[in-house]
Amino acid sequence: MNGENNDDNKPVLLWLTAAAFAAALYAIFFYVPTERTEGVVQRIMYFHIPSAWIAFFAFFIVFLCSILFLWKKEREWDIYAMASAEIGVLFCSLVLVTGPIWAKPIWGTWWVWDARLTSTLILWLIYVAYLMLRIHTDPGSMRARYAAVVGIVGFLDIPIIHFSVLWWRTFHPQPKMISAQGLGAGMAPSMVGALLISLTAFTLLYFLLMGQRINIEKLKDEIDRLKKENLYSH
Amino acid sequence: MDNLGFLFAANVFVWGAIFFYVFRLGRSANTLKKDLEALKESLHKSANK
Amino acid sequence: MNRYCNQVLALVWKDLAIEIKTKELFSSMFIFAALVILIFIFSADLSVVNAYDVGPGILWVAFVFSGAIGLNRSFMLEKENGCLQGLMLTPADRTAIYFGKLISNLVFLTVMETFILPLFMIFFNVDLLPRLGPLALVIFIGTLGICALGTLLSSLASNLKAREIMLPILLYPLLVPVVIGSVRMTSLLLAGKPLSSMINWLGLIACFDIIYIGVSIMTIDHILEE
Amino acid sequence: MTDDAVPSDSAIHVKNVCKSFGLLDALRGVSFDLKKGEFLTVFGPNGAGKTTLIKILSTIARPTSGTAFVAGYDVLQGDARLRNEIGVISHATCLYGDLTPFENLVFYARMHGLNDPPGRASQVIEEVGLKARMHDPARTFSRGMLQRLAIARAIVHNPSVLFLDEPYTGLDPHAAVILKEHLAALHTEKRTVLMTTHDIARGLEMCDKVAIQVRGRIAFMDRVGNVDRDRFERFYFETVENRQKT
Repeated sequence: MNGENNDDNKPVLLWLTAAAFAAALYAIFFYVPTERTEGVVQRIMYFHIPSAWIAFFAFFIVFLCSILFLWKKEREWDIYAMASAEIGVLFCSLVLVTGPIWAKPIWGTWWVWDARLTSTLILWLIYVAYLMLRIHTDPGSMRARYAAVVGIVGFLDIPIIHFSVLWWRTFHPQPKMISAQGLGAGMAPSMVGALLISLTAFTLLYFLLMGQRINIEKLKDEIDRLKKENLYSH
Repeated sequence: MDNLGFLFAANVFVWGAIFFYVFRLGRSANTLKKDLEALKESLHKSANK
Repeated sequence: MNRYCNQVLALVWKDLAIEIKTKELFSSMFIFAALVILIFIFSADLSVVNAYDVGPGILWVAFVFSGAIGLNRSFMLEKENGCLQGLMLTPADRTAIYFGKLISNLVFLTVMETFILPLFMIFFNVDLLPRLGPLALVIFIGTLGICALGTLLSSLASNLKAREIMLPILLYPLLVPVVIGSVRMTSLLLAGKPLSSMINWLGLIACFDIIYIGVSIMTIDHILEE
Repeated sequence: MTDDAVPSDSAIHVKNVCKSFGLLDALRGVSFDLKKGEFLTVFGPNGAGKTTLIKILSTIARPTSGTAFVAGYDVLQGDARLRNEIGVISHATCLYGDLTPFENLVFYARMHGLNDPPGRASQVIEEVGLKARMHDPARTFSRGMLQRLAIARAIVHNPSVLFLDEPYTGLDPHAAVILKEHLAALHTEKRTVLMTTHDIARGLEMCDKVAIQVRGRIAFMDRVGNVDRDRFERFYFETVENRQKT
């Protein structure tokens, strides 16, 4: 992923994302039939689940890049981890906001301490702490190393958190979209189709945002480098 | 009909947040590009002197 | 191996010697934990709610809160006069430094907890004595989890400007499984359930302990480096 | 370890060492070689990267690029054996204020894996002349006594290479004289010493070689016998002044 390559890819990726989102919006609002019991509000699902997927995927990328950074000690991986964490927190926030908006008309309350909601909230807190750590530390190799450690530690906690909150509150009704039988069980094929299109659109959006965020960080590095050259050129 | 309001609110939030983030990215990319140009120019000038 | 153990023991001995002279860590942790319990008693009226329902939660909140204070202090001690640098100049392996700090933190927290438990029994009118053995095991593996992760994160936070606030912000979300599990097990024990009925929780927290000790061994090199 | 480029009689061998912290370049290609038993003083203003150099040589910090060998061991490996060969004295005393000198030294001796920590600790305390106050908490000590204790800490494992990072900072004249005597005593034992300072008079007192480090580079290095003191002093201030103005 070097500079020129990115510039070539950008318009293609941009148009692909735009097209995927157009298709997703069409599918969500016109193609998919309204769910019988939940009504129109069920259409939130097509944003909610893809956001959750992207958040989780982004945090996984943080984990991978953190390991790669500690191993290779290359600035590149630090940039990727940081960009991914930021985007992950963005989408995790979307999940945490759309969730209650969906829950209010269906379950009658904004928030239940259901396993999935709880673990998403904790996940959000972990990665907000990760970003805060980056803000509170001066740029340099120490910040990158510390952030990488937290990126690894945070991701390894996810399965443990999952089980603990699952056993903590087992009596709540399981949200029906993702049941133990796997994604989309008990859903109409058209719904699965719309969800898949939406998932694709969100995944493309993730890569688009990543590209932009990484570019910004590299621009910053370039400016720093030039400033340094300027400083020592005399 | 009340439910439509919830769907609307969720949509407004999702798109609002995404566009806000994109807007912020675009803005900081622009300022950085400007900084970079200015810096290159000043470097060029001092090199010519 | 012998030499490694000797270095770990030297570190623990050093921390204990300082603590025995100053009693600074113990007193601050103990008073803080007692205060947490007191505040919770005022916020939850014990004549209305059942002490067996709220007690375990309050007990662990007190442990975790004062534990974070202790963890913070114990690494601040190393930063004073640049002692951490002195430690890093010795041929000791970085993991030996981690284990030394882990063990001394574990000792401090356990001592604090043994002093808090009688207080808890009196304030909440809860009889712990018949279940003391299993309860000790639960408290031990929970505290080990707090220390395993807490020692790693406090060594990291000690180099930051905002160290007092960063340690809890990093530590608490990650500690959620330990807190949930320990509170659950403690209340099950108070309800008279045998240890065998909570084997999944024990396993989960043991997993947490093992994973985080392992991760710390692998990453401590990157933290203790300038 | 079998690097042909490293002479066998060199205690410290540094080649092209660079270190950067973000925007800042602390070291920009430092190279020199120090033979066993030599005493090198590195002069330089604040921010010249002297402390960073010592941190890299004592394996506390990692160089961004370049290689360095101390007592025959590669600093990049960060080997425990290397750390057994070096002692570092800096403005940070690395001592626990609540422990007595004896306890502090026993602790460090144990960390170094010595055979008889208490015996060695009391021996070193006697060497630096702190026997009378061996069992008072270090917190109650004056700056000069703490510095002597810091010397004891640094030599408790009898290292063959000593790094002194601004050892005179914050010392009163009397303490400085005592420190100088101790340092001189340490050097005669055929130890290699690398000292950094910005104090010309103190620095020239007992070294074999002098160097000037400015903005992350060694600007000058020679045997002290080839250097005329007054001219060196003038040269130092001129170089440093010139460099700092730009």
